[in-house]
Amino acid sequence: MVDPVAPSDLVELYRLMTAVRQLDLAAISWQRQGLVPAYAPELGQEAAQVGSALAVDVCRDFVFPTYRELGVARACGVDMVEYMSTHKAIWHGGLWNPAETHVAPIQAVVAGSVLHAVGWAHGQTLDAHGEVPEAGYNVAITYLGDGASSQGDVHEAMNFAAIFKAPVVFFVQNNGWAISVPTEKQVAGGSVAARGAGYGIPAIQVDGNEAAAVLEATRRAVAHARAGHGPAIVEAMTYRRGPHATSDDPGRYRTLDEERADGGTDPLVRLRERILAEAAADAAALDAADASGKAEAEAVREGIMALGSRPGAEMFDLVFQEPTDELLRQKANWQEETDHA
Amino acid sequence: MVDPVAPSDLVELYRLMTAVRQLDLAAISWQRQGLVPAYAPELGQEAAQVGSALAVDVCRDFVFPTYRELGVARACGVDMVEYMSTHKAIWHGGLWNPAETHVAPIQAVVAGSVLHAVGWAHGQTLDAHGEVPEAGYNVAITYLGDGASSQGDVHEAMNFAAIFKAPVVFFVQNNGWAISVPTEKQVAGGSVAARGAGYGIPAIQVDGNEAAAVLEATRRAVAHARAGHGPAIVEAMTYRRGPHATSDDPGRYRTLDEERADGGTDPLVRLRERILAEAAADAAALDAADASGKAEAEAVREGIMALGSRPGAEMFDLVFQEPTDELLRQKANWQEETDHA
Amino acid sequence: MPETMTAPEPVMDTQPKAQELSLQGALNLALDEILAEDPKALVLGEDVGTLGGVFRVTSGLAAKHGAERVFDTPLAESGILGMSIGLAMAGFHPIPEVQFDGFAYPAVNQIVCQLGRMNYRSRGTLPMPVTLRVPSFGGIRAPEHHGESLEALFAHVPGLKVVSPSDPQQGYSLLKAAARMPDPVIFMEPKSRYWQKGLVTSTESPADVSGARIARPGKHLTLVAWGAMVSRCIQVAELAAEDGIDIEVLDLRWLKPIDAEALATSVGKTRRAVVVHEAPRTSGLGAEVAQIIIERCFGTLKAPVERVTGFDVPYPSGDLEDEYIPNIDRILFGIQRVLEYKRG
Amino acid sequence: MPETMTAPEPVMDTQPKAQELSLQGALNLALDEILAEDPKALVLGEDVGTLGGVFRVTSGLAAKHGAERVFDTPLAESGILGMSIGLAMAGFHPIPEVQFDGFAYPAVNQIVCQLGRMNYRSRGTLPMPVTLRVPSFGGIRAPEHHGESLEALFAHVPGLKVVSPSDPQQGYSLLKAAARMPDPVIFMEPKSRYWQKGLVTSTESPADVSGARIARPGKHLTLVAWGAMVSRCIQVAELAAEDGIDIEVLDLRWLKPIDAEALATSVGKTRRAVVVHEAPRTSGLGAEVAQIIIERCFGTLKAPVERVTGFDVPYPSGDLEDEYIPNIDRILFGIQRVLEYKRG
Ligand SMILES: Cc1ncc(C[n+]2csc(CCOP(=O)(O)OP(=O)(O)O)c2C)c(N)n1
Ligand SMILES: Cc1ncc(C[n+]2csc(CCOP(=O)(O)OP(=O)(O)O)c2C)c(N)n1
Ligand SMILES: [Mg+2]
Ligand SMILES: [Mg+2]
Repeated sequence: MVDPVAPSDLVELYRLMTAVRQLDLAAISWQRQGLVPAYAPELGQEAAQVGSALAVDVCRDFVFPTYRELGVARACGVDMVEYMSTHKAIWHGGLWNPAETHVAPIQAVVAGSVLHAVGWAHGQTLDAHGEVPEAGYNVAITYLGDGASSQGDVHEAMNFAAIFKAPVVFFVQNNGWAISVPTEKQVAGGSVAARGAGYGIPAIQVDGNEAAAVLEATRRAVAHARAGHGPAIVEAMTYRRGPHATSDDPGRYRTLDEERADGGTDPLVRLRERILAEAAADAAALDAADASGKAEAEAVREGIMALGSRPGAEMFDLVFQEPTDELLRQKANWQEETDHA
Repeated sequence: MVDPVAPSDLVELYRLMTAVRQLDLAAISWQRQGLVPAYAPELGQEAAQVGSALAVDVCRDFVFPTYRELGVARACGVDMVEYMSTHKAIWHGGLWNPAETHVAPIQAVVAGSVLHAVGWAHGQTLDAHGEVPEAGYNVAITYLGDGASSQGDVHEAMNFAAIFKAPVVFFVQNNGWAISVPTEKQVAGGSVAARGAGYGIPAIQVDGNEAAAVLEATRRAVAHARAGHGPAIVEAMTYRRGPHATSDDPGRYRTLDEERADGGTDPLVRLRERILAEAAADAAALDAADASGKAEAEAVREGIMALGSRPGAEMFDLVFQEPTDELLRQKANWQEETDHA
Repeated sequence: MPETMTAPEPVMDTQPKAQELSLQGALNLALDEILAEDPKALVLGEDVGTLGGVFRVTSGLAAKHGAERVFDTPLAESGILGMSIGLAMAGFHPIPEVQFDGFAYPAVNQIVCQLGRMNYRSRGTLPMPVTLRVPSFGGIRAPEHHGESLEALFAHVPGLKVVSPSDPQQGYSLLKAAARMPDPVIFMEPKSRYWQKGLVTSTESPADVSGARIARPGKHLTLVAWGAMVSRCIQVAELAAEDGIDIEVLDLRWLKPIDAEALATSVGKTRRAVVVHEAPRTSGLGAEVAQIIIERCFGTLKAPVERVTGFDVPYPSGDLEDEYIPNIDRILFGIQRVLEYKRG
Repeated sequence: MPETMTAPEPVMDTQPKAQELSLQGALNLALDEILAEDPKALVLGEDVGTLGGVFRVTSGLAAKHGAERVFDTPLAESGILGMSIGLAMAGFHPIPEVQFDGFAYPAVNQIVCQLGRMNYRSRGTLPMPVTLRVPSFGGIRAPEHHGESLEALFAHVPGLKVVSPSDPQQGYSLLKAAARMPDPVIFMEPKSRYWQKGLVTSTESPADVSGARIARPGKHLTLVAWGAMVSRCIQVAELAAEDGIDIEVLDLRWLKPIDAEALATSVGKTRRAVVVHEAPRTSGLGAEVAQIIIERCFGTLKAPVERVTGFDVPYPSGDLEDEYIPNIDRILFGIQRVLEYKRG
């Protein structure tokens, strides 16, 4: 039922992962240069992010990212300038259109959108009136970290999903850390996937730094949900190679030696080696992908530079679909004082 | 390590269970007579409640009940008039002294005190400075229902307990229902105990209507925690033979036939038969216990009748250890208006 | 809702135009019509399906509209709200229930950080047409956490609208209006009034549901209230009338947005106001109401706006709730203080 | 705390009597002394141990006082609060941290229904000496949910006390005082002020920490503020002084209980008041402050109390936060409205 990972998939993974890598590295430098006030790097999680995102079909499925899913957003076709607008402090959630792209806004509450994915997924079965459609259900995929897995909402979401047999995939990036707290002080029992059994949810732990393995595992999970068998969990074991965010100093809680030992081989290097070993593409093609990633990052940089602040009036206009008199009053007052000052 | 259930234990279980049964039945009739405005019967859960409570030592351990633990409270030596004061709408939480009895106040939020038990238990290991004392740790036992198990707090509590290796026992009374919702629509996977594995917490499912089995299972769980091995889960499979509360009408969601089939043999009858079969006591002794239970219920009834309302001033006096000026002002105002009216 | 959709089939009566209903019955009728008229409407929560809710507000709805559209969830309020948000993202119009006021607290994170913000965060592309029903306020001698008044909390949260009906007609009309709104509405039902009957006319016009309403006209003083306190204030006004004091009772209805115009008009006329609520006094919604009045009527007001409220104490057990909830005497004392006020 | 216990060993300096510290440093010093003086004190939360907190307020404490007494929890705020309550029941004095204001919402159920009520429910036998530290308010261009002001919510909750320091000295003194209290205190730290320095004297007397304080004396108008808004109001007062307007700035400090006497005294003198806060206007604590003033000063007040606040919108992204948070211009406009007010 599940497409095997083809050589062309490997190249596509590489193309996206190298683009993501370049963007991610660029974003850190943009922060240092003062172009964006803060950024949460996904360095080292490219395989987990791109691999999982390629398993969903954003024409029909719906993706619920956290604050670290640059790679997911990029693979799902979100405009990277609109994405980075959040980090430029222009708009919480980002400037892209989630209804059109099927990628929910950036979620800064850990585990905040896990239940939304369950609700959205349950909506698909309601729309189908209990009959699995020929093409299967549309599937929700929700991202969460090892730290987020400690939140009560994750339990409620998994229980609800299993009770309602909702077509949702819980994609856990276990990157070893929640800011300064290592997984062993966070995830009792050591594995989020291991919790699936308690709910009767099939779960798989996968090497999150092996892009093809992630893609395949997520495809299986999506297929399971699509076929009407209910939720599935994928736990991608990866590593946060960078700081938690640009303001973080990992030296306070882990040494460089530990980082090197725990991080293992760069997922991008691993994929490149595999592609070359399997001759799925040649080095020149991969170098070209790298170069195109660099060019893309440069273009995004220009886009971000050009991006102005949103008008203050949007603060008032976007609260409701139908604004209240009180809000209109506050807006008028704000406008008047702004014009006066 | 764990004391086997002795014949004398069986008789003690019976003595308490029959007292609890009489009190519980009496409380329903008190509600019908208008003596108490509402009551949540524990009919059918005597074995689970008394069996588990007998496994703890309230001189040192600490018990965290819900709103349905009449049997636990009775077995732990809480004064039954002080207990029933809650149902007489005199004081939320009850009039007994939790600090002295080591039985926390009645908890009306489902799963509300599960985390408190973890905190209290962790406090025991802190007091012991990480060294398991010769007599073991003091243990917390927290009660929750199948419905309560759906709350996020239960997940957070189990995860915290396992991470901190806190000496706490999660005692789940799976009585088949959360008001009108049956366990199969509530507990994905079918068992709360099954979730233990995901946290690395040992868990046991036990026939909750077999008092001796509950006692033994809980003794094991308590011993595990006491010895410093961390938390344990006991799921007692029982049945809520009565309505959710006196205001509930189970006929709206289950038939009498279903009740009869699902309820099985009355736990009190089962225990009685076992005692007689094993000749742990004779019928006369058990009859005497029944009679003494009845007499006790009558005495409690008189106590409740005699119990007056608390003075309104307590509303203000018991908010803080150190009252605020504003509260004193409100109290004075209330007093003045009350005197005037 | 297009007017051309399937006509409602009321649960309670064959003659829908004007009937005697309890608040519970009126809400049930409204939900029944909403489900009939709006194929995207859903009812979810604890015990709302087979049982029909602990207050029977959803009684019969699952049987009539299907167990898919009116369904029980596991016992988890954050789950109920989070799921409703996702359902709204999928194009549904969920009407979740939390069983009692005090059990909205476990859902506060989803309500504040998600429900109230998704429209804003998504720049208007993911609207949240969610009506959260909350049986609210005290007065029924219930267990702990079953007598809370959360309006001050909800009204402070950006992105939420908050409304509370005071009688069956209000219940019917406001619930139907709330369920049609494209924005999240917290619908606070006065549980102590569920069984009080009143005439319900099932036609609606927007004027019927927007802003505050004058529950009793008067000229000497304005009593501002909502939910269960409205009928108590009417009682008080009738008592005061015996002493020749003519009190206007303003049923605020919408607690966010508050109808500042109605407050200004009423108090502009009476020049005196008392606001009554069950919630604790400090940082209660009474302060906001008083401020709105004072900002608009400072020049003509004869006395500061008096607040007669619950105390700054946890909602007490049944035996003490008549001491806690503003009773007739306390409201009369408040009125007296305003009437006798002398500028210092 | 008996005065005879182990003398504090400050982290930041060898000379503890008066030193230049940032608010962050002052809070760190206070925690260090609390842990040294009170063997039952504990610090817990996300990243408070090895990392020393994302704002470094707990920096060095685990190393000094032990990883048992200053410890990281899993990432779950309800868990942190629930555990703290249980620890208090076991005789400890927990000082939990939620990492940012917006992440207090997941803990609201435990804060409102448990922390604020355990003393009451247990009839005073299970006191809750818990000080919850919440880095609060906006102004640092942070991600969503990192700029919230929850004081109106907390102040409305029975059984809680709420305090917010405005500078390093206040931070030090109020935190030490809060940690000694036998009741739960929500301690709201103005995160935008963490790195501002000031002189901190580490002697304390009760008078230093109770009630409001006059941050700047004046006679024409009272500006009431708390947290980060206090220094902004002092700035405004200095600007206004250039125009001959002499403004008194009242640093409210305690947001529950509110120091009504101080408000009455100050406004009794100035006869005009503006209250400033970052939180949304509707149902914000400004309404309560205004009401307290009006209830006491109605006869002498020259104008209604003006509120200069955040808007009724979700806290915006960094680019718009200077529009959202009361800025100097908006505060000056508010002052002008009060000064120019004519009774209608
Ligand atoms: C409810 C909540 N509490 C606290 C935070 C602050 N915070 C932001 S990220 C983070 C760690 C998250 O760890 P994890 O879920 O493993 O994701 P990662 O950062 O590793 O991608 C914390 C504590 C938050 N965003 N939300
Ligand atoms: C947080 C919360 N939500 C809702 C309720 C209302 N309520 C009271 S009891 C109950 C069912 C509880 O079921 P379970 O945990 O199985 O315990 P049981 O009643 O069967 O003993 C519900 C929904 C509550 N008390 N607390
Ligand atoms: Mg992580
Ligand atoms: Mg149950």
